[in-house]
Amino acid sequence: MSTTRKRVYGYLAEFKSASALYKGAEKIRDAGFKKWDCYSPYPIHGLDGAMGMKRSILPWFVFFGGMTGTATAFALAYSTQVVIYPTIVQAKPANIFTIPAFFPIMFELTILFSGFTVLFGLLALIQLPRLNHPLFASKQFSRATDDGFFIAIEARDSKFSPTETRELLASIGGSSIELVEEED
Amino acid sequence: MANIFPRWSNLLPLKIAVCAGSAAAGVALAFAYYATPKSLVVGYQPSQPIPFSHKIHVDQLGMDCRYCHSFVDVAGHSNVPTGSTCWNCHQHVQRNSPKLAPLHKSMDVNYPGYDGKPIEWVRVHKAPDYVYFNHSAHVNRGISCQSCHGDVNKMEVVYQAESHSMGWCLECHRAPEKNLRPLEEVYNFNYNAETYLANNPQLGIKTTEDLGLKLKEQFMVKPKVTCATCHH
Amino acid sequence: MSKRIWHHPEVPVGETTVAWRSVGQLEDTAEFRQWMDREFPRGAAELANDDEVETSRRSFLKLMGASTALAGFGMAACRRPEGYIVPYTKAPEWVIPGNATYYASAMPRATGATPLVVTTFEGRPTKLAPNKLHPDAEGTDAFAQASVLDLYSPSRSRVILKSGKSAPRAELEKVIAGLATDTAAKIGFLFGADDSPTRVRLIKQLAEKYSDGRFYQYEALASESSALAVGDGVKLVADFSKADRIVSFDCDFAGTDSQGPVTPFFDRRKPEGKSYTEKPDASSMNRLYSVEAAYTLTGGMADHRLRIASSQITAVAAQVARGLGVNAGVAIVTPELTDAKQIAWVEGLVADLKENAGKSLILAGSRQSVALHLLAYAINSKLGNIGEGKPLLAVQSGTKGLGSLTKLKSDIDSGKVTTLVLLTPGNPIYDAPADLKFAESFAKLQTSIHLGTRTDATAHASTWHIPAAHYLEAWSDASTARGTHTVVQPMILPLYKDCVSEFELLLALLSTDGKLLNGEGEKGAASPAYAAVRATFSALAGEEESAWKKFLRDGFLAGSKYATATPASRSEMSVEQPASAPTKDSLEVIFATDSSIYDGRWIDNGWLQEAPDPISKLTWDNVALIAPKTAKDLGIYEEIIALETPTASKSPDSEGENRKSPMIKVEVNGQSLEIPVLVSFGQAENTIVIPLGYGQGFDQHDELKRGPHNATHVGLVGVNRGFNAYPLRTASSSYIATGAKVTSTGNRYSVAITQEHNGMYGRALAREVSTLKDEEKGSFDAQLAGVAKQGNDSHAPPNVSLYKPEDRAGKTLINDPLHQWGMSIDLSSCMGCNSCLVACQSENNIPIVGKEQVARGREMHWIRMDRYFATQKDNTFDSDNPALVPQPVACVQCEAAPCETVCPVNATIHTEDGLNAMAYNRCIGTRYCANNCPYKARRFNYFDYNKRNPLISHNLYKGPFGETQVGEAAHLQKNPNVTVRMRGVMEKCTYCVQRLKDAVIRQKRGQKQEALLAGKESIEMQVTSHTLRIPVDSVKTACQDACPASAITFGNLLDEEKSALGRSKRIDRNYDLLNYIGTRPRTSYLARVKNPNPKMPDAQFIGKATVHMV
Amino acid sequence: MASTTQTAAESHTGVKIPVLKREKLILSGRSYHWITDRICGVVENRQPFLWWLLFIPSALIALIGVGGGLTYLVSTGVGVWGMSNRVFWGFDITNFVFWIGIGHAGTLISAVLFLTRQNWRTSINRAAEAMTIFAVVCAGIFPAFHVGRVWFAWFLAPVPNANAIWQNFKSPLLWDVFAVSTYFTISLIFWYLGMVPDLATIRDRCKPGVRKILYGIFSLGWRGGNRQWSHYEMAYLLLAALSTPLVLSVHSVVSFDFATSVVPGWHTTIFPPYFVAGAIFGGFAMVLTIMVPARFIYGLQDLITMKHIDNMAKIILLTGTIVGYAYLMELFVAFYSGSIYEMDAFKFRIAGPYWWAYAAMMSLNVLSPQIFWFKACRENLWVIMCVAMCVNVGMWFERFVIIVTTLARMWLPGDWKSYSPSGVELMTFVGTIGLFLALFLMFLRFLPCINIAEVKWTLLESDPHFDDIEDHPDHGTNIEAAYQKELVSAK
Repeated sequence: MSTTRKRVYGYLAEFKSASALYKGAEKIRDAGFKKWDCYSPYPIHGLDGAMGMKRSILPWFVFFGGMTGTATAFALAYSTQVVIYPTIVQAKPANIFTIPAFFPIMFELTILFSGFTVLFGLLALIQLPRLNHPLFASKQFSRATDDGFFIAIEARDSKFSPTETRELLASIGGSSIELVEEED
Repeated sequence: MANIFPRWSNLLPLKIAVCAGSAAAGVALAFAYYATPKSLVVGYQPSQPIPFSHKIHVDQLGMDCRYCHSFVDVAGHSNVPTGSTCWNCHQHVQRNSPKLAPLHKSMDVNYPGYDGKPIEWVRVHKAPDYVYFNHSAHVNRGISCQSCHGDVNKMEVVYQAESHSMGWCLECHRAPEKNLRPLEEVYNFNYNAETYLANNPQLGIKTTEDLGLKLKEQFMVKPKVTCATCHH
Repeated sequence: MSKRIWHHPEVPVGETTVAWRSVGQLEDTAEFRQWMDREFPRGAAELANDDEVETSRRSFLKLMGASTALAGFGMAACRRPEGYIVPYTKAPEWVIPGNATYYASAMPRATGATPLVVTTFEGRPTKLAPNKLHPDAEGTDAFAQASVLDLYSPSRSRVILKSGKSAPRAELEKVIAGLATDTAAKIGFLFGADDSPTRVRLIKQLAEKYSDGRFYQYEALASESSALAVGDGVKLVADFSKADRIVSFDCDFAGTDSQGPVTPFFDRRKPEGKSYTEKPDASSMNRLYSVEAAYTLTGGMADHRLRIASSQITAVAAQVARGLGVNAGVAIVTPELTDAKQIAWVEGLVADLKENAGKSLILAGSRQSVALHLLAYAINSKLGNIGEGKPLLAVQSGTKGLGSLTKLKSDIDSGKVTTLVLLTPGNPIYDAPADLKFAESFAKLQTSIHLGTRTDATAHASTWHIPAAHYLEAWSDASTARGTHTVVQPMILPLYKDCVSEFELLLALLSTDGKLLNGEGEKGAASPAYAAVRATFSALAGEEESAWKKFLRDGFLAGSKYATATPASRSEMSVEQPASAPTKDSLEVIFATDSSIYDGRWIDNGWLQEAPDPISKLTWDNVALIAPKTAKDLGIYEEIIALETPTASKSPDSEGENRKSPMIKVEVNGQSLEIPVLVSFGQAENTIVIPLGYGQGFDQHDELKRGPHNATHVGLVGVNRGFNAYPLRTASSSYIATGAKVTSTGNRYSVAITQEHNGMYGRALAREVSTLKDEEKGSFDAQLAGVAKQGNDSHAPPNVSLYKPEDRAGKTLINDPLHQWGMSIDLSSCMGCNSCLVACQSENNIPIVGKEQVARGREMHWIRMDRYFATQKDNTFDSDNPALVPQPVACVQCEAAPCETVCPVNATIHTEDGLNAMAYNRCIGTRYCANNCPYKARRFNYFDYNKRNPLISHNLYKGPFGETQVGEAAHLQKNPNVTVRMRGVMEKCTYCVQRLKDAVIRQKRGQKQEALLAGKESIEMQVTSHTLRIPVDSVKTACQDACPASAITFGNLLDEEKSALGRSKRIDRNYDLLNYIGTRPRTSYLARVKNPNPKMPDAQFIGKATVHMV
Repeated sequence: MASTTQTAAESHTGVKIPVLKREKLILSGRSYHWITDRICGVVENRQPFLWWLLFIPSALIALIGVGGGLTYLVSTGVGVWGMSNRVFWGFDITNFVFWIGIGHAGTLISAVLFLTRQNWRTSINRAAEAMTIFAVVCAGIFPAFHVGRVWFAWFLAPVPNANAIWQNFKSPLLWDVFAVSTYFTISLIFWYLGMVPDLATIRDRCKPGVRKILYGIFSLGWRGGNRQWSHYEMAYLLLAALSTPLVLSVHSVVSFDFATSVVPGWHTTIFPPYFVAGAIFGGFAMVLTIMVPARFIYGLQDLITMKHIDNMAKIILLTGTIVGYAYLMELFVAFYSGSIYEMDAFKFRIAGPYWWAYAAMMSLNVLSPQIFWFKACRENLWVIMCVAMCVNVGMWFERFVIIVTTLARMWLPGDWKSYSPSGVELMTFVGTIGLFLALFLMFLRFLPCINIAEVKWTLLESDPHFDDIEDHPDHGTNIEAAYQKELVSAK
């Protein structure tokens, strides 16, 4: 340990409740920090606003993903059934009028592609999987998935200052303030 | 709590995903290329009990296909010649060639090892059991032997020249004009559509494509692509 | 181009896997030859002994051609398996590998030979069809169709037996040589009842050679009544084309009791003429009256059917005779009818006969008494029906003067016969009347030589059994019903080297040295039978080669026929009084000819066993049939079994594999038999019908634990099948026994029935109209016009589809301009026999599945022969006599086929020429198509029926551990142009698409011929649909070809009025089955027309099966 | 929701605000940590003896029934089942539709109730989703293996091939393939995404070791930061929004298998809604069947409260009545049609050879849930379990009635023949029940069976304004009031 050089990740402070976290977040937002985050065992309503975050853009991804699904299904069905190898099936047309029969699969592929877009879009947006993270080095941080409410401000933030930030956290009700260091 | 995963593990899922993705794509591509009749059967060239040369018999001697494959235009199956067909000539021609030993064994009653059993030729072209391909339906309607069997007249040893996959069959059934010939030219391995047109200016056809289309119309060739055409 | 050269590895010794290729076509057929080919015997000899059977079976298959040898499955599995093409060394004449060759032949039968055309592939006979050139041509019945399977039957006799044990041929040859030289031998010959000119000739020679030779004739169900009535060797042959009125007294002339070619009868059931050329005219139709106890095929066709116990039929005939004023000599002896309804019925009949004197036909059933035959003859004579150009002709058949079995027995007992040669297809040890005790006498014989295709009871009881050559393996000749001299020619050398034909055996005995030559003569000459047949022919038609060739080609000698005979007048002959009418305590037992196995000879024929009985729909067994009321009276059922129940409930015996019939004990003639019971509609009260021929052998798997008993007498098909009723018969009550007692035993026996529900349940499926005016539905014409509007179709709105079957260019999808296939099935002439069903099985490689699977409802027949009974609620004449309407249902090739749309993998789609195609190799077996098929015409391969023997108990359920193969040679029957389906795929009728394709391709070849004839370059020839469309009515489906009733019409719809099909589609009787769904089937049905006599008391109830349905 | 309008809340400004009084979803005033402990405890503690008692037989039954049954089936042929050339589908598709239907409640609880903000779903949605997945697994076995040549099942996939042949996109069966596989995939994603934070919880509670690594991998490094929660919640919402039409489509497509056919008794437009309602109905019954004992075994009474059970009972009552309506409507339409085929199809269902199946369906599905009109019945767990079991059985019979009784008596009386299942078929069906239970027990053993994060979120103190309303007259017992308060003060 002693030989390892450590880089500072940032400060981690615990708050006693969701309300405290909410209020703390508002303060930090107002203080102009950018690279920081609130950690809670469950999603807290309204925290996005308190943190000054924008609405997720995931729906847009999914919309286009879904459209791709629709188009794929239509292209697959239409090309194989009408263009490449039209077959005579129960006196049904082998032309554009046959597309009602493609609707179920178009629908299903829309959903399927959307679903995959949700999954992979989400992972991309929240940058997971990321199995190693400096915060995991913090002992108290394990309570973030149980009953702990935390705010971590990263040292990368331009407003970050080893002392002032710590004070700020303490002033807004943060306790057990800890300097989290990254293993190099 | 300490980190249980080392830092390098952060990029690992991505790396794994990329590698697995490209491996899967590679396998799919390789499969798509190699596991098709085109790569599996084209070029199959087994050695035959008698090294019969189509090149000599067709190209040099100018024999017609139907001399040996005598039922090709009346039957679904193109027959392989009987022993007596070979023996007809070869009891006189090249009689003592050691290559003909199996024929002697089969046909020559005076041959020491004569057993009268037929020659077992190794099958080159094989349609699956459930495919009923009819030779006579094709050769009588302007599809040449060459279209499916390749330049047999140039083959010392016969090999499979085309994939004979269902997709390959359908290609021609959908656009037969690419392969149609005048009936007189079906067995002509040196047929060349352009030469044919040059020799027959009275037809007033300019391009080989037009020739195909004209033949298709003239012969009322409307190949079917539904199942029962080949499977029953 | 040649990317790589693969030198195949050396084939490891013993590593030759032989794969049967369903396509038996290839040029690789090697040494397998026709009869003329010298190379075959070596191959056949490989099947010689049982020890080598495993290896020889394989090499045999290879020899039989059509096989692809796959080598190197062991070490070189990853490579392409090596396949070989094995051409003939010397090509046999006429054989084009892959193309069928057709030969004329005939199947010899007691009622006159059935002329046939045999389809062979590289020498293998695969399919039989009627020879339509033949003057006595009629269709082929199920027996004829199925007889090709006997050739390849795994249970076929193949080795010489001495007292039931395999014996060397040399020993037999010594015996024959001994007999041949001993002209003083007390030798008897027992022949079958069929008539063969050469046999007649040989019998004469034998009689000359053997001063003490005696000749007998026996078949279990060849009755002597007719001969006793009209004279020895005299036959009364009906010409149905000339008969306007037909009365059948218990005569199933359309089924198992043939009285002459029957097709003309059916032609006259069509009011529009036999190929639908005329306007519908009731007067062109014939009228059939049937008097019988239980439904037969003929009874089902009848316009008027009187239900009465068999023993009482003579009384009806006598009443008719009296009514017509026939000489009282025979008429007086029988009691008069007392039932007013019956009297009225007879009166109506008599009046009709009087009006149609000279154009009517009275037929007496062969199982009936001499008295009835005398009566029938007397009536016919009185009406002037007999003679040249009349409906009935008396002819003198060649075979006469042969003794009966009773005579044979007494001759054996008295020592006049010590050596007996049995050439009959009968099986006297098993099927002789019980009181004759024939087996006891048989045992007294010093030598008995039995020639037969089966190792049946007689084969085992004889000192010598010789395996007989099948009629497709032997030279012979035969006479048809009217005596046309018809050739029976071999298609193939006997499959097994010791198989001997009847003539070969007789000729060996006739020869001086007694040398037995079979299959081939000496030094490659033809069989000696060939010379004998030819000699007979030469005597008739001269020595010219061309005449002989024509005979072989056409199959018959034109102009040959039996001489007419004048039957002796025997009206004074005294006849027995018929027994009194049966009662509940004294029942009548009727021993019936079985529609599947005849007299028991076809017990080992799987196709026939699995073909459902046309009336009872029972397969694989025989049961006692009994009328519903009688069943209740006897306490077998608590209630009268109804034809239809309001809720389509299961029968009290359950359904499917759970169906178990109650068993009864029948006591008659001092014997008893425990047998299961089925209720039979339309049967006379207090009668029991028991079909004969079953119960020949049992092994340890028998359901009733009857075995092992005579297990070696039958093969896997026939073992444990049914109940033997022969012991109940006596010589005097061979067909009808009275005074029977029945008790319910409380046991049950599983029965496999293909149709469990007998009524139409208010659905106008098999439609019927009457030529008689209906109070509600109007005249005949009005009824005809209303055919398409019967039942639900009367009020269902038309089906209008928003979808148009068009492609992208707006062109209709079913667009073949040359051929659009269609079919019509005329219910007016369909009688519901199984001919089409078996023909289809033979043509399309349909496997049998065994009793257990049939019971489960898994039979594979592509044609399901539905048979409906229809009762009139207000039928005051006889409400227990429902109408019988058969309806064969195969795939109807709907243009809007519901099966197609539901297949996820496109395995079943429509072809451009209107077929609902089935690509077996694409099918994954979801079975959705079959569920969505309204006609339930699809069949699923639940097991590998072709690869696992379904006949071995539970074998199918053993999967990979089960016994493979149905037999050693059964594969050879397979049609090479039809895929043999594996398990897990759906299959169904495709209008014999292989035949259609073959015809179309043949027609295409004509293009070149035309160009050559015109002397033009092909490119200058304008090909038209005339060149490419097959000639009108030139292709036949297997079912159509086989149909003896010409009920099936098939053809190209584009031929329109030119074709019989086109005409049949335009007549009023034409309707689509289940039109309501809008499937637009290509197979339509023509409603049945009943032609009742308005003067009959039951006339108003005839032809009403569906007419009042809404 | 049981609710009474109260005018209790009186704000600082003196405005009277009508608010809804709600029952608490978590009882006994449990803390966050208690919830974590309780739920993770199920995974972390030694399994109760009862677990083993259930798991071992279930696994064995699954192994023999499904493993053995299918091995025999594939090696021997579909003939080992009881179908015939008359009744081509029997237990196979009955079971398929049955299991697929079961699955629907899971998606419904997690997606539809999520979208409609029914917070009471949080305690049961995880298990219900798991049930969906396992039910779809069981369901998928049947269509996959009922085909005659399962080794060619890949023909169903639109893969370019040398035969240049494709699938029939007009076939409802192909729709089924797409629908069911999409359904399975989406359900799996939904289930898994929902579980990631909870897996992280378990990860963080684990001692270092294999378990920690495994949970670590599957929780993807979840940290619970709001920048993750924000996207995560959106993703969850989207999946819920996608799953809702999906779940409706899947059973509609399954019903198309029947509805698009020409078979009398199948060919009817009522099928899609009727099937969906039936699926929800059957699914909820199965959720109850499983959750009531699980709640007891693992002591989750405070999380899965009587209110949850009451709500589910009401849904069963509702959907059961819808299903009953559909049954009657089918009859009405059949007899109204004037077609003898339609009329007979239903006549034979009611009174024909399978009348007992119809009677079972009617009494178990339509009549038995009616006792839920009585509150006492909705509060008695024994009654609830009985009704749930009745509905499970009844819904199976519904499918049996639809498939078998119809096929056994179709158009032509000549082909009528009854069907009875073979032993192998029964064994496979029982095997799938075993498989379902075994999978579910494994789920209980290894995965958080209740959504920890979401349950915490239903606690009153989870609200970020909870502290602000401490001084309110309600003392924070009425969260709605708190919102209202904020609303007013914002003005």
